[in-house]
Amino acid sequence: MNLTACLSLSAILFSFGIFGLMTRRKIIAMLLAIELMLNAALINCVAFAYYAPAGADTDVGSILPIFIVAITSAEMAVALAVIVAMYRKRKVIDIERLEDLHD
Amino acid sequence: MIESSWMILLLPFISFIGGILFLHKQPKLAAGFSILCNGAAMVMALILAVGFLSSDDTGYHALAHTWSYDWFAITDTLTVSIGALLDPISIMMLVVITVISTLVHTYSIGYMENDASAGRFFPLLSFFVFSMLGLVIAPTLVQMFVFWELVGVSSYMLIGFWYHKPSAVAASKKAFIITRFADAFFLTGIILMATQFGSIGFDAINQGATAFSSMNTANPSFSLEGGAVQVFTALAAQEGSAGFLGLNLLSWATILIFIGGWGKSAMFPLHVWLPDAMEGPTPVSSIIHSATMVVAGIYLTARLFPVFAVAEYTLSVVEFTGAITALFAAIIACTQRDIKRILAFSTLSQLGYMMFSLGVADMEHTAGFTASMFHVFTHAFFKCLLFLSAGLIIHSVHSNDIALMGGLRKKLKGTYFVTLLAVCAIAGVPFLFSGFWSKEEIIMAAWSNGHQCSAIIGLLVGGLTAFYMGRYFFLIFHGEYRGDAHHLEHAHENKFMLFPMVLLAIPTIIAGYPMLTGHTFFNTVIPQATLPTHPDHSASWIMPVAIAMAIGGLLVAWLKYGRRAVSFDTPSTNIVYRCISNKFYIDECYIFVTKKIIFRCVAAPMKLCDDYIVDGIIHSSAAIMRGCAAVIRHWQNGQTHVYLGLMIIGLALLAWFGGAL
Amino acid sequence: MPFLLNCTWILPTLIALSLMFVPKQKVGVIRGMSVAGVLGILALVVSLIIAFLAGDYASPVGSAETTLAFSYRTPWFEAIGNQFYTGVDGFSLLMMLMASIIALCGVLVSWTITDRCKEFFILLFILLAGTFGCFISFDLLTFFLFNEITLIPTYLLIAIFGSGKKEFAAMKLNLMLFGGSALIILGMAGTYSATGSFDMIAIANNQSETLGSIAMWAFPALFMGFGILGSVFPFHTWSPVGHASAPTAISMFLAGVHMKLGGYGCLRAAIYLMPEGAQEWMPLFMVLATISVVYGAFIAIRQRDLKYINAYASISHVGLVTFGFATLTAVGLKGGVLQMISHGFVTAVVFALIGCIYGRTHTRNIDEMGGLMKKIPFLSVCFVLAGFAVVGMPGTSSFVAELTIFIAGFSGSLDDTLRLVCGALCISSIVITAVYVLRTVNSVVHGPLVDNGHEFTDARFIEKVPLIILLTCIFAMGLFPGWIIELAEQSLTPVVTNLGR
Amino acid sequence: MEATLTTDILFYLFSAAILGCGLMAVTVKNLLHSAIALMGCLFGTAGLFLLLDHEFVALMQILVYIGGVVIFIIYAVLLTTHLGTRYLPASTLKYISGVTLAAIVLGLVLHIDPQATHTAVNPDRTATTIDAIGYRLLDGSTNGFLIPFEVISVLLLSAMIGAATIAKHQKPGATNDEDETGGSAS
Repeated sequence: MNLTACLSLSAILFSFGIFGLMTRRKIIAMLLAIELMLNAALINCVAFAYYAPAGADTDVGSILPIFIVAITSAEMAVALAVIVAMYRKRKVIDIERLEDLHD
Repeated sequence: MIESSWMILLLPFISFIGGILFLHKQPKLAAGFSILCNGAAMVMALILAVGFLSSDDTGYHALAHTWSYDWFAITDTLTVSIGALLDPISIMMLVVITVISTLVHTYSIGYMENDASAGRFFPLLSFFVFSMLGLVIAPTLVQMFVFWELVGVSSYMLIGFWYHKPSAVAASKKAFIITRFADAFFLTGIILMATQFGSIGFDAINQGATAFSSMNTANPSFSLEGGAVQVFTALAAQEGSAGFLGLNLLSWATILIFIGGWGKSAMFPLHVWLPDAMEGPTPVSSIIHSATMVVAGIYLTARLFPVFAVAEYTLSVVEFTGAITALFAAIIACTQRDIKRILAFSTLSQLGYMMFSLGVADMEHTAGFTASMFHVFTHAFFKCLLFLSAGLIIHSVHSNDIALMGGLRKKLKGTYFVTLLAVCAIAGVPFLFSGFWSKEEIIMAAWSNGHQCSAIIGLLVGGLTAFYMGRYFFLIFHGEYRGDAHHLEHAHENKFMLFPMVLLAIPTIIAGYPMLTGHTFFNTVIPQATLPTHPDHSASWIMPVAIAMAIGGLLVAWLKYGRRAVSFDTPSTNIVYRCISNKFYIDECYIFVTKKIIFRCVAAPMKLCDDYIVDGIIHSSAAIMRGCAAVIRHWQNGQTHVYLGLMIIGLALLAWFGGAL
Repeated sequence: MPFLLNCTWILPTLIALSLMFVPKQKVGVIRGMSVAGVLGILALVVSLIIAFLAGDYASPVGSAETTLAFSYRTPWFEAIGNQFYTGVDGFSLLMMLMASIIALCGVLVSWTITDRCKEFFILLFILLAGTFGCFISFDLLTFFLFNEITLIPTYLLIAIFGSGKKEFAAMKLNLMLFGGSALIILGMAGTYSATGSFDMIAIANNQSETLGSIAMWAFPALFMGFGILGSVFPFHTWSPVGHASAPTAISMFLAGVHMKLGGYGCLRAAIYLMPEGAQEWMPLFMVLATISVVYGAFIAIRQRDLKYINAYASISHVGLVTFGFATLTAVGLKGGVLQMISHGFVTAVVFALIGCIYGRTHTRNIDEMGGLMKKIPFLSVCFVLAGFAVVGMPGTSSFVAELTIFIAGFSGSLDDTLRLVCGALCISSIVITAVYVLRTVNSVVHGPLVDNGHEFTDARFIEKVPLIILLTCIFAMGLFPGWIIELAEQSLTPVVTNLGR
Repeated sequence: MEATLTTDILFYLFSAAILGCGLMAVTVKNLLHSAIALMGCLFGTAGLFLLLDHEFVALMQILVYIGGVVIFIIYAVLLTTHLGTRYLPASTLKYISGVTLAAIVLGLVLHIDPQATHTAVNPDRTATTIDAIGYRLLDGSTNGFLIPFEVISVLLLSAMIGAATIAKHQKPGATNDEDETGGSAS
């Protein structure tokens, strides 16, 4: 176990997230992939804090995840509300059919 | 009188402006006013001529440059000015032009009496006269070019006078464009002369050239002044230089200038406008063919004779052009049926005489020059007379076709008589008529200066001239009438028309006699030159041969056309005859070149190039923009995945270029 | 006096502003104000010329510095050291005189406009303000700014009041001219980077090597930028479609004055400021100019639409201006200036006549016309006279200008083969010009009368006035060009001196 | 935690779990299954955090992430009836581009990683205490996080209100969801 291994782990997880993001058509599934990517970021934060050189502010390794999780929660709340509302309204969950952005 | 010579120029102009602005609705007043102005100008010109002939000092500097107005400055040393250069040849032309214009104006009263737009005719005719007068008194090349162009404009308006007739309009356009084509060369020549030889003044150019030529022979050192020094220096610098395409600069400049005269004087192959110009009213034809326009080219060549003579080749070009035209036009004239076209080709042929006569002269043997000017003088009167009589005939029988005439001598007695005189003059019937003397002089000059070929062509053309003029005359006046009898009943001789013709008959006869008394044309154009040498009469066989040709030609014509009635029912199918009567298909060649080559193969591709290539590139640059935009727009299709992918690519690129690696 | 000079652009602006407050139904008031306005401008320009001639403002011979009359400067955009710098020399005054006369005629020609009359005149006056501003600016940035101001009303005037493919034409015209502006900015940036100034006279006096080397690319940018405005081949294609779609008065002003801003800029901003660049690049522009001359004339032969014919004729004749400049001789520059003025009048009168004739025949296709001389003799005679002016007959202004330019093509040593060939081709264009002019004149005013020709009526008084004014100008300049040539020559002395440095 | 063979083994176990569950989360057809796989993945991560001496983060991961966010995702899946059942297959192009982009990013990141200069664990390091976190969060001085903390709080509040407003349009019952979201976030 070392920093490189941790970072490689997070990189692979992140690329899984990207893969999921690109291949999923349901919005919730895409959100799920985003969660994976955020998770990868968290791993990075913690790993850097753990392998920090002497004199570095390692508290940040704990505080930054707090913010990340908080922001994620906020984002999830809004996103899921939007998804539910949209589903109720349009009965569509396929992202490929939600093309209204281009107009 | 000399000081007020500008009045001669001004009077026809007043006639033009006054007529066109105030009198165009009153033809009678306009006619009277024009005749008044032109008559006054004629009187002044005659006084000037008499004063000149009677003065002791008939040399070059006596009359030159009586007045001048600086028009505009081009460089510090080159100023375009308008002025008058009065010397024997310009005075001679002034007399010829004003006399003929006055008579033609008078004639036009009769000719245009039933024409609604006669009020426009007289002012325009006066403008034509004004332009030609300005041309002949020009002291500089640029002034000559200016009036040269005005002659073109006025001929355009007069040839196309009946503007509702498409053929007239086409003829006027043709005349203008062909002469304009030649003028482009003329202008280039003038510019070369102005910029490379430093002068546009005739005196300066001719003095410089004369001095240069005598430096080359035995007689050096003249006192030159002003622009002549520059010309002389430039000529000396040119000496021996190979120039461009083997011709030195002077030859280029002079040949280019000569091309201007080539077009205006309708030398082969730029002659095609002249027969078509017959679409204009007959008085216009008569004035174009006798005193104005076509002699402008001859006059230009004569004006610049010394410098042409100095240049290599130029005079050879002049001679060659003239001889070809003389022969060519005479051959065509034998086959034509249109009364005015026969006369037009005869003019071409006579112009050819004048031109090659200039070409056979040189600075030592000046007889050709004298003869040419002499022929200009005599030809003006009898050619004018021929046209006026042709106009009267057309007016009487309402046809241009000599096939529909015949036997008119009974009805038009006066016309018959004066036409006979004119035909004798142009055919060169000996001793009594002016044309004989001048033509004789030309052939003699050519032979004695060693241009035997031209002299023989001259003799041959003399015979042809006699033949086709005889044919013309006998077909019109002898035999039986072949046209619509209805017209013949009303045929009569209008007194306004007959009167000038009778007057013109006088110079037709006597104009040849100055030759016998000696004249001073030449020594005035070439300053301080040797006195004119009369042709040596060693070749005394020429005169009998010329007489024999003339008489023979008339005799053949009489035998073929005069003695018995002629049938025109079956046009000859002989291929040579057809070729000749179609004027060697030169017009067709022109149409081919202009329509097929220039319009279709030059202008049309250029338009296509403009529409599709130049404009196409501009448009396609816009289209490329639009295409790029469409592609980029296509990515913005609302598909979240596409946005995401692009975003990731963008982030990756940012990381790549952002210094991370 | 400096204030009066600046009034030449302030006055049109004020008129445009005050026209905004006139109710649009009061067409008479609008027309009256417009005519009064252009007359006022004309009076202003004439008084300036009189004051100029009275004063001693000629640049001394051999001086490289233009002596400006009525100059005025005030700091502006101080951050980049820019000034609002105006003044005039003889050349600008001549252009202003021509512009104001054509503007007067343009307003008179627009007399019949009733639809959105108010907007038309407001835009026209903004166009005038921009044009006059250009002619009096001696600061590159100010010059450029005024030049841009002219483009906006041009677009609107064509797109709103034009005919045919008017939106397309307006867009094409403006896009290409904006392209030119981009090049001009590039050139300006070059000179600014070399000299740190926009002051034209200061730049012209700057002989530093930096400017000399920057001129190698800044000169073609500036020259071509203005050349697009002057419709130099191959960037001429905006002009036929633009002129053809514009309303009569705007065609007159565009071809007569606006296109001349191109030539003006080429001379004033390109050749004068960077003579080293000019020496280097002029062979190219001479070739382009010659192509314009011959090419425009040949294409005019093939056109059928009167406005297209005249537009291509304009390309051909404005090409002669560029050719004159490209010879880089005193005679050539003078000839170019004369041709600019002359062509302004000639093309304006032709466009005015086309407008009048179109108002009667309702077609501009020459095949559908004929015999107009019989029914509308006044217009037809004017048409013939204008035709002769296009051909360059002696007595018209074109002759004076063209002769001077042609002489420039052959003056001096004849070693430069390129110049000789180009000069000869330019001279040959007079024949082609004769062909298309006569073809047009013959098929419009001569020949048999067209079927619907019997109800045509000849010109009314208000139509005659501008035609007579313009024809008078053409013939006056052709017969008495002396003072014009003198003014042009004086003001070109510094340019010529600069070229020889 | 000391780097021993045990920790290495644990690390690779956790890694295998994380990656395996992560891959499942993005590939399985049933959305409910992927949510559960995500949960597993997050559990694995929490374990990794414990291994890396970040107990507080691990705890937060389990409480907030798994207990709140993922549960809520499952709720949303169940609420919208079609979500869980019907599978929407992506096109081949999408798979190709997904793999490509993932590979690009992976390659890029792995290319950067080896350049991390400092890979040894600092021997003097001490695990961060919750007290320290609390003090740092409420510290208004230069090193404190008071301002971000406040901003995040406001953001959460506004997100809650916003989510409630968006979802409320249709049915009054939707407010319940928002309450839960808000609860889990705090």
